[in-house]
Amino acid sequence: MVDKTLKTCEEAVAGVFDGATILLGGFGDPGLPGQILEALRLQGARDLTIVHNGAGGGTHALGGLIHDGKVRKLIASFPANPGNQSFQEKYLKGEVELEIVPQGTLAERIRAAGAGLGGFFTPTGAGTELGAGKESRMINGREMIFEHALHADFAFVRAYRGDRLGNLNYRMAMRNFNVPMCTAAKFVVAEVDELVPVGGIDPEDVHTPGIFVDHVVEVVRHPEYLKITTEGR
Amino acid sequence: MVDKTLKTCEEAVAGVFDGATILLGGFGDPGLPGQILEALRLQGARDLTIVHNGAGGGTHALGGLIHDGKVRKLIASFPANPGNQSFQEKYLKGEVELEIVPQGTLAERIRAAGAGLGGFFTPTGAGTELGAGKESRMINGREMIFEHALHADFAFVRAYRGDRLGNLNYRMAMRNFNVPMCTAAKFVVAEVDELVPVGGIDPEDVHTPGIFVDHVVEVVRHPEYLKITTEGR
Amino acid sequence: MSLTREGIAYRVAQELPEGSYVNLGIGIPTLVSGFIPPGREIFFHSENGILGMGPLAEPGHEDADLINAGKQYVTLLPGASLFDHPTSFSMIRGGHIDYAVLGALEVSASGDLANWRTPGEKVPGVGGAMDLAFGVRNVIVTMTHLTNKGKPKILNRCTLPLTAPRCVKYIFTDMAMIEVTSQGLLLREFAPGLDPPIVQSHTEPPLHIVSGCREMDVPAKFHRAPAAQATR
Amino acid sequence: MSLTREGIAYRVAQELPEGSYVNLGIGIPTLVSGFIPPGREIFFHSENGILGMGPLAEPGHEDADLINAGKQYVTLLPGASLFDHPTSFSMIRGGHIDYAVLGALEVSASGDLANWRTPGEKVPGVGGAMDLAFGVRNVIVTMTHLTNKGKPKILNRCTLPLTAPRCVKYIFTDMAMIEVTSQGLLLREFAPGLDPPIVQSHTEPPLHIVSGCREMDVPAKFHRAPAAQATR
Repeated sequence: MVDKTLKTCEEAVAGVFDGATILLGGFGDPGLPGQILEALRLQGARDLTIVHNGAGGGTHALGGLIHDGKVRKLIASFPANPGNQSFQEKYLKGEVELEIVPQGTLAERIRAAGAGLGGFFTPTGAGTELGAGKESRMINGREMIFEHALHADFAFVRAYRGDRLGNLNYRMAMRNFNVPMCTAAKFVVAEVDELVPVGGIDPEDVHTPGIFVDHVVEVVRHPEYLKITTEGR
Repeated sequence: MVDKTLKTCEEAVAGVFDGATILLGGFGDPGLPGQILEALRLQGARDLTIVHNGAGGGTHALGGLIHDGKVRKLIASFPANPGNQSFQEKYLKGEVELEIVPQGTLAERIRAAGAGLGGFFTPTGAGTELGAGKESRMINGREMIFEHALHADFAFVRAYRGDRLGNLNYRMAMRNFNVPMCTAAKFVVAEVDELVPVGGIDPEDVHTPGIFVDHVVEVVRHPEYLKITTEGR
Repeated sequence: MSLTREGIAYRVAQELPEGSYVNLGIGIPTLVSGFIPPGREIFFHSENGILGMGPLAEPGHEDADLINAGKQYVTLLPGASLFDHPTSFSMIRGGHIDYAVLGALEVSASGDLANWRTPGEKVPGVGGAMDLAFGVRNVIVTMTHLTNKGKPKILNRCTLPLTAPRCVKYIFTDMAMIEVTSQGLLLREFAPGLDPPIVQSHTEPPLHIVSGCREMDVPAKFHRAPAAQATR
Repeated sequence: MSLTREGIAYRVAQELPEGSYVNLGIGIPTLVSGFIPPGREIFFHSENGILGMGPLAEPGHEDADLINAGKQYVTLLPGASLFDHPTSFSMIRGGHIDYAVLGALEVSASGDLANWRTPGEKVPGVGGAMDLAFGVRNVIVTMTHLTNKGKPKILNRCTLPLTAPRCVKYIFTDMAMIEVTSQGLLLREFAPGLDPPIVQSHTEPPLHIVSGCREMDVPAKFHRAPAAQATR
């Protein structure tokens, strides 16, 4: 019997090696794998390249990973939030490299990797600082720039429900980057609120089919997020 | 109050002009807008370019449109089914032009158009007859060819449920080409089994958000398909 | 006199037609949703995968999994839909969103927009700003007419890094409503108590005053005395 | 002796490991799902947006909205999922499908596959064949070893238009199981009653006989007498 479930987040991150590239899911808290991130922080791998929309907040989760000096490079669209002290300090000291990618381009580059495409032409960024130096051409009367597919070694996401086959279901705004990220890495683990029996997710409601997922681990949400959730912010 | 519903399929096709390019949804019967197709056949527009996975069967629906000489060009992945007499006759007489596109490339070209991309590099077809003459390059050690986005004037699809805002829900294997096709045309109409009140489709279950859809029309399924369905084939 | 931030948002809200799909940026744009005329159906989009957003969630009624792109807890209206980032940015880049209402640091006479890198900012962040500026059919800019040092933000040429060239269609400020066209900037409306020459004196490129140029129709509670303006 | 079509399918079915994601083409490949050893969990994919397909629907129990890529009414197993074409072909082209079992007209010594244009065919049609051949990690070909005119289908070089170059990993025929490697074709198994020299005599490129090359383990009911073979 196929069983992709793991018992702990430690198992989820055990294979992460120095220098690995990691797709980190979530936009804000929804979809962010907070417990896997904490396990990754303890696991010890260094020189990581993290692909994530932002730069994490405070000193927990991604903020913690950066704070501990585990991150060599961040590929992000919006690392500029005032709450991102850990990143900002390291960045300004030159200890973390930054690649800024427009949010839609970031999502599409990840999707392209998962879809087996080499890259695509997009208008976003043409004629700007972020498009400078990139291959460009006119397509249908519009200047477009070439963007490469963005592959990774690992993807870590959070979903709402999962089963032993790796099928995932998200609720509300949890899908965000997680759907493409699950397709674009060699090793994919989802932490979920609830592990359900096979068939517990209706075939119409599977947002990430199990084919894209290596492992599923059921965990309670990171207390930092529960706190945030109930207190608002 | 926004109301995208139409009363008849005649209204859905009223604006189709000679020489228009039409994305025709469905893979086999699931998702095929059979009643809109019949209305299109009666509407009279000629020299149409039809984008569809196959070439239609028999002399109804797409087969009928081709049979009546309304189609100038077919862009398809698999028009070779033995049942496609109408197309085969016209094609062999040189009365219909054919562009063969691998099925995945066809879906992706349509998606690219809807996503505002100019095109993409794919390995599919490189070094074959279908890749010949296309721009190619090595990406990550693999030969890839450039494929353009495929835009259209109209898209006609079938969904299961729809609401007055244009939100669509499909069941089973109805999503197929319909999801990308709704995004890639200037004017999009869906025929649906059931028109439901706003809120009748759960936000999690909307497969095609209303932003992509201009009109929705509730119709009973084409009798040819009901027959096929109950009799099997 | 000029307009308060709410006044700018109020004026923009009147402009959005029934049935339009709208993305609101952070800052003044966020306020726009509060001023949509009753009964007018507008669909608000959020980059992180929501169409059909309702108001912010009431305290104590937040859903932990439902935030907008500004990380605020929001609600859904009936007929809303949820989706992933690639789909969300297909809506934006594919030209499906009708209006993006964005803040700006500078706008040029030809509609170039600069709103992603502030001067002196140490850590850059673009978010979805470029995708919106490049992809949305009607880009509406809302901003104060002048910087907090009193300098014009509407310039012959942007000095800050561009978000997108030639993308802005309309500029709504506390002083004026200006349309960007290939023939130049058209002054369509001015704030109550101002007049076209005053607006021009605070605007670097020449303004073409349209026939029918008029005072903005914004309720008095959103007007601001010059003194208040000066202190901002 | 050689194998029936069912025999080829039976042999392939034994090869698919627990938990693998598999796309079956039309013809002999379709038969493979019927021979998966009991208790082995395999996930069958269909190009039109299904993962986790079960057997064909019983007559009278068809669902009008649920067909496979061959337009047959099918069923879903628990844990199945449904999706659109872009997602389905992301699975294929993105290398997520473990095995594609495809029919073939010709296979070359270097693993080139020709299966989309039959000689003399008037209307071409490629369907998902190229995406599968280019995208799937392990492309398994199932076919009769010889054309119906008795000519080898395994050739030094394909004569028909290619579906994809250098894509085939394993060839299962009624006579043999052959692995395609960068060192050439490895004969791993031969049909009951045959031997390596006989297989070689029906194969254009040289076969390297692996140590441990053995007779196929396929039940007797799937064996076919030489006479029957000759008439095919």
